[in-house]
Amino acid sequence: MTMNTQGRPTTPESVSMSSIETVSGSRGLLQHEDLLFEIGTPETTGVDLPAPKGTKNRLGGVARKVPTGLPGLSEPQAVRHYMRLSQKNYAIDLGLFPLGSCTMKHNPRLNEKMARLPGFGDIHPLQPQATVQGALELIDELATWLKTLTNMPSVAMSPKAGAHGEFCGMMAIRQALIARGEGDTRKRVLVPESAHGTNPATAVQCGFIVDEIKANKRGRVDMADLKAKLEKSDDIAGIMLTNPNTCGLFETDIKEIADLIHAAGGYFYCDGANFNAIVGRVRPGDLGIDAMHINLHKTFSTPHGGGGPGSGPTVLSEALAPYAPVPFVVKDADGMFRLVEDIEGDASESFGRMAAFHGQMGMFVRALTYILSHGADGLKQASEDAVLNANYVQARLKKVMSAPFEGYCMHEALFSDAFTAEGIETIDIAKALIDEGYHPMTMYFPLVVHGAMLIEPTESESKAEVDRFCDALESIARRAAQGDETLKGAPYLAPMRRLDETKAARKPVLKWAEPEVAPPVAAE
Amino acid sequence: MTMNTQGRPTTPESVSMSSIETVSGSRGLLQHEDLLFEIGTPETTGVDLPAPKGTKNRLGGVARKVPTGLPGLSEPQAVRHYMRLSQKNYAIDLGLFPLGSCTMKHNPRLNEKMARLPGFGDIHPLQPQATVQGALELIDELATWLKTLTNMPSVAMSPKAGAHGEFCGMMAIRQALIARGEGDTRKRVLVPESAHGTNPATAVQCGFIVDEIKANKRGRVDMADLKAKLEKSDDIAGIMLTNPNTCGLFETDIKEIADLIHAAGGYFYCDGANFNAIVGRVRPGDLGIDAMHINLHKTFSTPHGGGGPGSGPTVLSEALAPYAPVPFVVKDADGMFRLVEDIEGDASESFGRMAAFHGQMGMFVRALTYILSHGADGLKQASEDAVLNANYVQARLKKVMSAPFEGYCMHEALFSDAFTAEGIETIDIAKALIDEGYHPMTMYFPLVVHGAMLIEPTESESKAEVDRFCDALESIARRAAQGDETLKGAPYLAPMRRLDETKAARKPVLKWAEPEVAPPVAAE
Amino acid sequence: MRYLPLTADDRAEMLKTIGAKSVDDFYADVPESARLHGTVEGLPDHQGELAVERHMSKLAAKNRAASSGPFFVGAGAYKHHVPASVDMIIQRSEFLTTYTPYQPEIAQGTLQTLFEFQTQVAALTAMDVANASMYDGSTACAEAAVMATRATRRKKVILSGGLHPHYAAATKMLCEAQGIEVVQLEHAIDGELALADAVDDQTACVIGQSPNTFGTVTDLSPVAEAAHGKGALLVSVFTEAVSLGLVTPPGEMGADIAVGEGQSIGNGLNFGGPYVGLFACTQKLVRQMPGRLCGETTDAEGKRGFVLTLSTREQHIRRDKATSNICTNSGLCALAFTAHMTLLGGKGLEQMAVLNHEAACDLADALAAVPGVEILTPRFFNEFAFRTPMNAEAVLAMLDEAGIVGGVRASRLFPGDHMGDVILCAATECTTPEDIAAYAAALKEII
Amino acid sequence: MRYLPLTADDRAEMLKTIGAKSVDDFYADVPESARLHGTVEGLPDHQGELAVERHMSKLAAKNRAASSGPFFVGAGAYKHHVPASVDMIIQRSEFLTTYTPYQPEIAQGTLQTLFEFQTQVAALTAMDVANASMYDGSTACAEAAVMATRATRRKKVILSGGLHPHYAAATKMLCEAQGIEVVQLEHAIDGELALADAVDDQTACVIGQSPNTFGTVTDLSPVAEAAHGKGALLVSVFTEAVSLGLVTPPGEMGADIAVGEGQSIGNGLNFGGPYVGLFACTQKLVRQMPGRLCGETTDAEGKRGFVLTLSTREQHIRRDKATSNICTNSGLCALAFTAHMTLLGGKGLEQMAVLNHEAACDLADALAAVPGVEILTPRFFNEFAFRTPMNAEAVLAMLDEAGIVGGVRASRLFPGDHMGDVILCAATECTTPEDIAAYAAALKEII
Ligand SMILES: Cc1ncc(COP(=O)(O)O)c(C=O)c1O
Ligand SMILES: Cc1ncc(COP(=O)(O)O)c(C=O)c1O
Repeated sequence: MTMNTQGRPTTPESVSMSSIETVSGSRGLLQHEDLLFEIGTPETTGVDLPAPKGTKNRLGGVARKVPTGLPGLSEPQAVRHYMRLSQKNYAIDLGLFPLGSCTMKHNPRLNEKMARLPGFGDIHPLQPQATVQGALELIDELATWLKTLTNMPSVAMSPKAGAHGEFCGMMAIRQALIARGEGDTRKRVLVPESAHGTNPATAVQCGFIVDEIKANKRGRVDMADLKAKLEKSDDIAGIMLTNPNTCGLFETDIKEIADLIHAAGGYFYCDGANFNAIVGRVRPGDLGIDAMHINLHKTFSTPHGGGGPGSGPTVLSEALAPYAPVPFVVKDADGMFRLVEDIEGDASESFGRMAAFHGQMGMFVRALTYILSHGADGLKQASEDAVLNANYVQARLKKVMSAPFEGYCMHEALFSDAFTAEGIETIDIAKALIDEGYHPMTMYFPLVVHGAMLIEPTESESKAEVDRFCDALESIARRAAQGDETLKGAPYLAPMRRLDETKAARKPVLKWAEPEVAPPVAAE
Repeated sequence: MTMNTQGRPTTPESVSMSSIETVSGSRGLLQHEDLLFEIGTPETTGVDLPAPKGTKNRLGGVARKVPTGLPGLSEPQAVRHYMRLSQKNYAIDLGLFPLGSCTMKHNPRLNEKMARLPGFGDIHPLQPQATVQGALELIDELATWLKTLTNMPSVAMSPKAGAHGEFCGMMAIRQALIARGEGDTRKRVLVPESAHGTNPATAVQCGFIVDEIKANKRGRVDMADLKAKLEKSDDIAGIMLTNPNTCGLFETDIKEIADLIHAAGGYFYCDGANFNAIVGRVRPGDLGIDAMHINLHKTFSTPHGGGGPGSGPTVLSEALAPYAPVPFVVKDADGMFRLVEDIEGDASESFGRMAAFHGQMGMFVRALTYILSHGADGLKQASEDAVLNANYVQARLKKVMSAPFEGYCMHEALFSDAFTAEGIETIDIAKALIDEGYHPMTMYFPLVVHGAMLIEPTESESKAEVDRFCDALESIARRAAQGDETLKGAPYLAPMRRLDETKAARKPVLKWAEPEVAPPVAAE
Repeated sequence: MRYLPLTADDRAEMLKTIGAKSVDDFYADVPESARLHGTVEGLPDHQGELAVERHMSKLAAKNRAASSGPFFVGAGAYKHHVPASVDMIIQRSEFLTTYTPYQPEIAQGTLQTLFEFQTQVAALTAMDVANASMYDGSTACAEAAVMATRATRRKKVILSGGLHPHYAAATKMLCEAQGIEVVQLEHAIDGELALADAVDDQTACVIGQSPNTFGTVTDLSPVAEAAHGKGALLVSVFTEAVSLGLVTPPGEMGADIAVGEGQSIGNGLNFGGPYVGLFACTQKLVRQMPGRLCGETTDAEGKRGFVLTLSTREQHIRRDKATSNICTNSGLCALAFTAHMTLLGGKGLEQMAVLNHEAACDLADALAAVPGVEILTPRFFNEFAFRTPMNAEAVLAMLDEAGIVGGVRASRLFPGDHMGDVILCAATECTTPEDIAAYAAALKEII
Repeated sequence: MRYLPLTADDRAEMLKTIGAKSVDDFYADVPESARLHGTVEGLPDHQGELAVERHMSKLAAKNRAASSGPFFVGAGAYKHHVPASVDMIIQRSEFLTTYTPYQPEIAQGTLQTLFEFQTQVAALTAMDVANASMYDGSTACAEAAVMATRATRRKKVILSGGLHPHYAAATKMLCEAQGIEVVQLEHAIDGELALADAVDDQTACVIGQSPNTFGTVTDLSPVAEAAHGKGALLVSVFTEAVSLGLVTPPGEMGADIAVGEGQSIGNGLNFGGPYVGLFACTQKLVRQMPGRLCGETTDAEGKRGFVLTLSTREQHIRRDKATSNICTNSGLCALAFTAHMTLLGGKGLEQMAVLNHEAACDLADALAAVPGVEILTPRFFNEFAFRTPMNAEAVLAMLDEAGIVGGVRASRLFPGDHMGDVILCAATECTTPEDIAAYAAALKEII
């Protein structure tokens, strides 16, 4: 295509977007935005504060010497900075977010509104308890829902995310073993190789040793291997099993597993990250588990916020309940709610305190708002729709992609890269999805399947959306099967092309620093 | 570039964005979105309402026969629908919005927060006045600010936008003339040819006849022409003059104009749309005007909302004050605030009621929040920064574009298309700005300048933003001067290419209708 | 100053580039005598967010919010529940902080929603076409009247006795300014049909309302027939948009123009504004319409898109020949309307309307059971008028003390119409059985 | 059900495509005895927004909001003013409803803000590097302790007597689980420097806090020297991030790891969570850090961009060898922090800090003037401890009746430490002279 001096095409017809350079760096509605430190000045501020009186000083000389030197932005600049950056993110509110194991469902705005009521958002964790009775009642009400939905007698509300919930459950198991006088002898925890990374990591955090168990060719726990691992049982602390598991399958033998682990003198920790598949259909308490965390930021719609905050209340069996962490809420005879904060009285056997204060209240408000909106009937319907959508995806795509396991799935559909042509990998398919306007599925997890692609549509998607997604992925899969080389260049239409993660790790640049040489002045 | 069967380039390197077809219709983060009527179904709803009891009916048979047939969307679908559509809009929060005469300044979020306080957002206009004293006090407080900033004795708060404010002022003039017994004889209103369209339209709405006056070559009122038009003066009702005017210039002879019009027995209506240039520097009341509307949605930062709502309080001189419309707020001796709603007592000479209720309260809250935040010092600084930014733009761009008038400008810089090569028009420059990430300036207004480009940066822009904008426009201007044909194809990088407005008007399609032939089913 | 990005250095540098000594140079054209030195007197300087927030909150605290207790005021504005997602949608920067969509390539978000809004309004009113909104119902009514005079080339407008007095006042003023005669029929609770007798061959249009200010619902078909028989138009008005889900809509009654208030759907009470005027008419009258219209077209690549169209009717093109002087309208309120309507869907609106009607019926029964109360409205949707044995203002004041906002006294809207003992009240889906019981009990106490 | 888009027809059609009779087929693997028939007992069915909103509002109304009156509680969470624009930014869909930025090409918004956050935290703490956030200050403190044991290959941690008891408890629990010895020094208002004597060559780290739980500010440089002399690390803790604008930061005291609570900047009180843990350290220790790190890189076209990096430290790669089990952290709270910090700028934070300090000084003077009150904290930033002649719990209860939330009784945080007559209180930029006067007056009344 012929260009004029500024490298611009000379006839409108022949113009192609990628050949158009812009002076501003922006491209149509997509705004260019530099780092805060490249825009702001130390003089600028986006707040107006009254002038200090400049009178007293009781610091006793313990004063900062070097100012932070951090730039500020005026409010218009700051608002724009974040609006422009937000343009470069994908989000549930923009489209289907099929990240397997993450349950990216719709985040109702009513949740946000309720969390901002001054009676919830503007109360201090250490106010006199008489002034926060409504907050304690809310925690108690949510706890009741969680216990009823799981049919478990007790729940620890303070864990701050799923991994923290795992930590809570495993610490309760540790404490129970100590109480039995077997704290030092029972150190082995069985963890399927398909488990999420937090499971082994948590076990080790609690001082346990991880012993991996295999999956069978149906994607479930290999019972033979399990039994073998349990032959020597006096060192068994317990098992950490995800159900539905990370292949999106229900653990068929779960009750036998529970019996075996109990018979071996161990406890059963269930990773509840995938609870969304079975809420209202199955109560984990009926499966013989001893502890399970619930990700409120998955199953109960509190927003992921680009990486948190989460909340991981952990239900406990009769056997583990006495060791629950502090604090917890109790309702006294006089109808008043009370926080048990110390290791004494009701909590004398507690394994301790996991964090400051009383848990992720902001997430509790959102989760309860969602739960009350859905109700018992809605929660059941939501699980069924989630599973239906996943099976529909599986049914549509297994024709063009490789489904590693037989039969129906639960809330997510798993595929391997077996169908791709030489040289085309899972990541190429994922990045091509970006061009089609979708967030990729979970890649390379679980590890038990080669080039795993784990797709969780959730119940929030209409049939039309799921179909559109399947159409797009189907065509990409065909290209992958044909070995279409252009896939390796994807994405082409995203704000950025593929990023070099190796380079980032080789010589990590983890914060902005004044460039040695001043950057060139804006082109005139 | 060689293509494979699916029309996709066969090698990554050679891929150009515009050549990439997507199956989904989305392109990277930019989501494809059909019309609500193409997505929704009549069964679907995004609200849960309690079931009606189905008992009583007091409609007496006056019941709807044919259901609306309107589709609904579930909440996740609805949220996505509007999020995706929002992606296709430009906004102040994304970048500089140099729409001359529109004062697209930063809209502080504190305004929005305050407007949503239940004490403001959730009160009914006809509640007993004892239950809305705070609302009446707020209106009174805002009125005081407006009167003080303009040095005018009275203000009508009920006009709903600028044009409605013009209507208010001209009706007051009409009423004053009637009171003088000259209502039928004085019908002629002088309006500069540079005036905004609402001025002549308003004059006619009020039963006046428009008489155009010329601009001189300095872009101001041609005093000779004005005097000529005033020779016969017994039919003169008044003049409608914008100051600073629509060329972004201060009317040098404004006081003489006021004297002349008064001497002729007429009244002086000043269009205050451009008040942002002079707040805190000049009080219109000191210039001899009789009425002026103030666009709270321009000068005082209430959001434009994609075309409203606005609010146009109109200040009135002693001569016109008695004829102010109802309702208005008075403070009684006992300190209570009271609404005067009827044409009687304090309002016996009022020209009447302009609309239901008491004006745009939601905008009042936002405007007062902004005014209190800026204060007298901040408002003055804001005006000076607005004028400084405009003059900086003028200074930088007049080298490459044609400035029709000599000297400094006020809050906006005006250019003509004199500098463009044959065949390149103002609209081409405007659309090219879109590719650079900017909203175009006001085009072809005011009419007194050929191919007018009216640029109002406002005070909300940093020097860096203004420079980036000037760099972009400068390079476009150069291309326009060189006759770069590609400009005629712009925009290339926006969500859509140039739209065919002629086609739209030729055979107007103003609502969605079930297509005769069903649309083709999704590919594959 | 938090809203101003320019630094002292920027200002100095920019002045240098411009070649000016100080900003004063830019104000050289201002007559000496009118130049201010220093800041405007008598006004405080800038304040931080916390201080401003505290000041505004104090003012807000002096008002009684509708949701803070039993609340029964209607008469042109209604307390409905608006879903949280609607407020989130209208606070979206790209909708909130953009201008009228004059540049369609980067305004498809606004334009498509307007096209959807127009389609919804046309369907709800059962009319051919609707515009992109007016300021509010009352100004829409006034514009409808003058539009009718343009279309019929006649200069007389007749207003029913049930038309909202504020709508009547706004219409009278606009018409009189243009030398149009306005005939106001006697205020009557159930008098809309009187328009049929009043219409003559000088009449441009008759303006009737259903539900009217007293809550009375009326099938205006006979009025339409009579008007059309005389070559006049029927303008059909409503102040409660939710009624369109259940009550006979303008189009089904033969209306030529339908206008009304859209606040009830998607918009809060806001003490009377901003609201959103709905304006619809028959295909025949499209080119006489005031306000903006959004239409479908295609772009240079043939893709479907939307633009503002038929602007030759409007002030920015036609100036003194324009159909109206309206420019800025109620864009964001229209977005709130269409977003809420999209969540409701036709079925949802209908259900919501039924809930409103049932609540009003329950309220009427509860009040009718109070000795001395007489329900005056024969047929109603969600509001009605009733007579008390006492002065209405006194009754409302006493209800207020009982924490109940009981309605509007008719005498506030119809001064000097001997309605001193009449109260207009409304119920909606927000009205609980407890609210109704409390009202009836308190009223019993009082009278 | 408003959150579920699938229609009955959709469900039927999809089952057909799948070839299943009903959804029950999908649950065939569930042991018969564990299958639920019908819905879970004892739980209500779905409700509309209005009903839910009313229920939640009732609960909220039973709590006393901090801004509803004079409020002086600190001790780990602080009442500060957060600009309205911060809340609008974190409610932006693209930030609120997205996941951890594992796909950098469509997550640059999150990634760039994290990179800016890390840069700000490093500058505020005067440390080399910071991570992308932890759950909160207390868990960050616990992770710092175990990180120190990894870095030093030692198994003993010493906690100062001024460390927040909740932080100490969380740290103890994590350490003990991993067989790490924890030594808690005696609680003391001004005892941070005792760490210098306690450290020995078995010690992995000493953990000191400034300002500490009693509000005492301390220059920990001597502790750093002593620790380094013994090959141990100094972990420097803060619970009030605003203090970093005025008080000597960890980096200036020679800290190897700095951890603290970021709630004060950008985040509300929220009854204790969600908050945001700040975690910074020296360059040398980077690869021992827990949590996520965002780093700079380039894309295929050479454009600068950001990605999550050094994930070989993390559970999803290293599993049982990971430095921590943390996965989801406090992303959105970190965004609120960085947005507020961006509005403040270094200068703004400093000014805010000064206002906090002055308010606390005024409060101390006012309370000290009350007969019987003894201020116990020698040097402080915005909070301090004081002794009353009466039981603290009783005093606070009486203050509560006077509408004043006067602080925290030390005995709630330090049970059985004979601090029954000690109150911890804080003042911030939200504290007005009237609040302070009211507190002093009420206290005078009470004691
Ligand atoms: C199966 C599984 N377990 C545990 C977790 C950890 O939960 P969180 O990220 O809330 O700590 C996740 C989260 O991705 C998960 O998918
Ligand atoms: C100079 C001028 N006058 C009047 C108006 C009309 O104001 P509004 O759109 O608020 O009716 C405008 C708005 O663009 C304007 O620029």
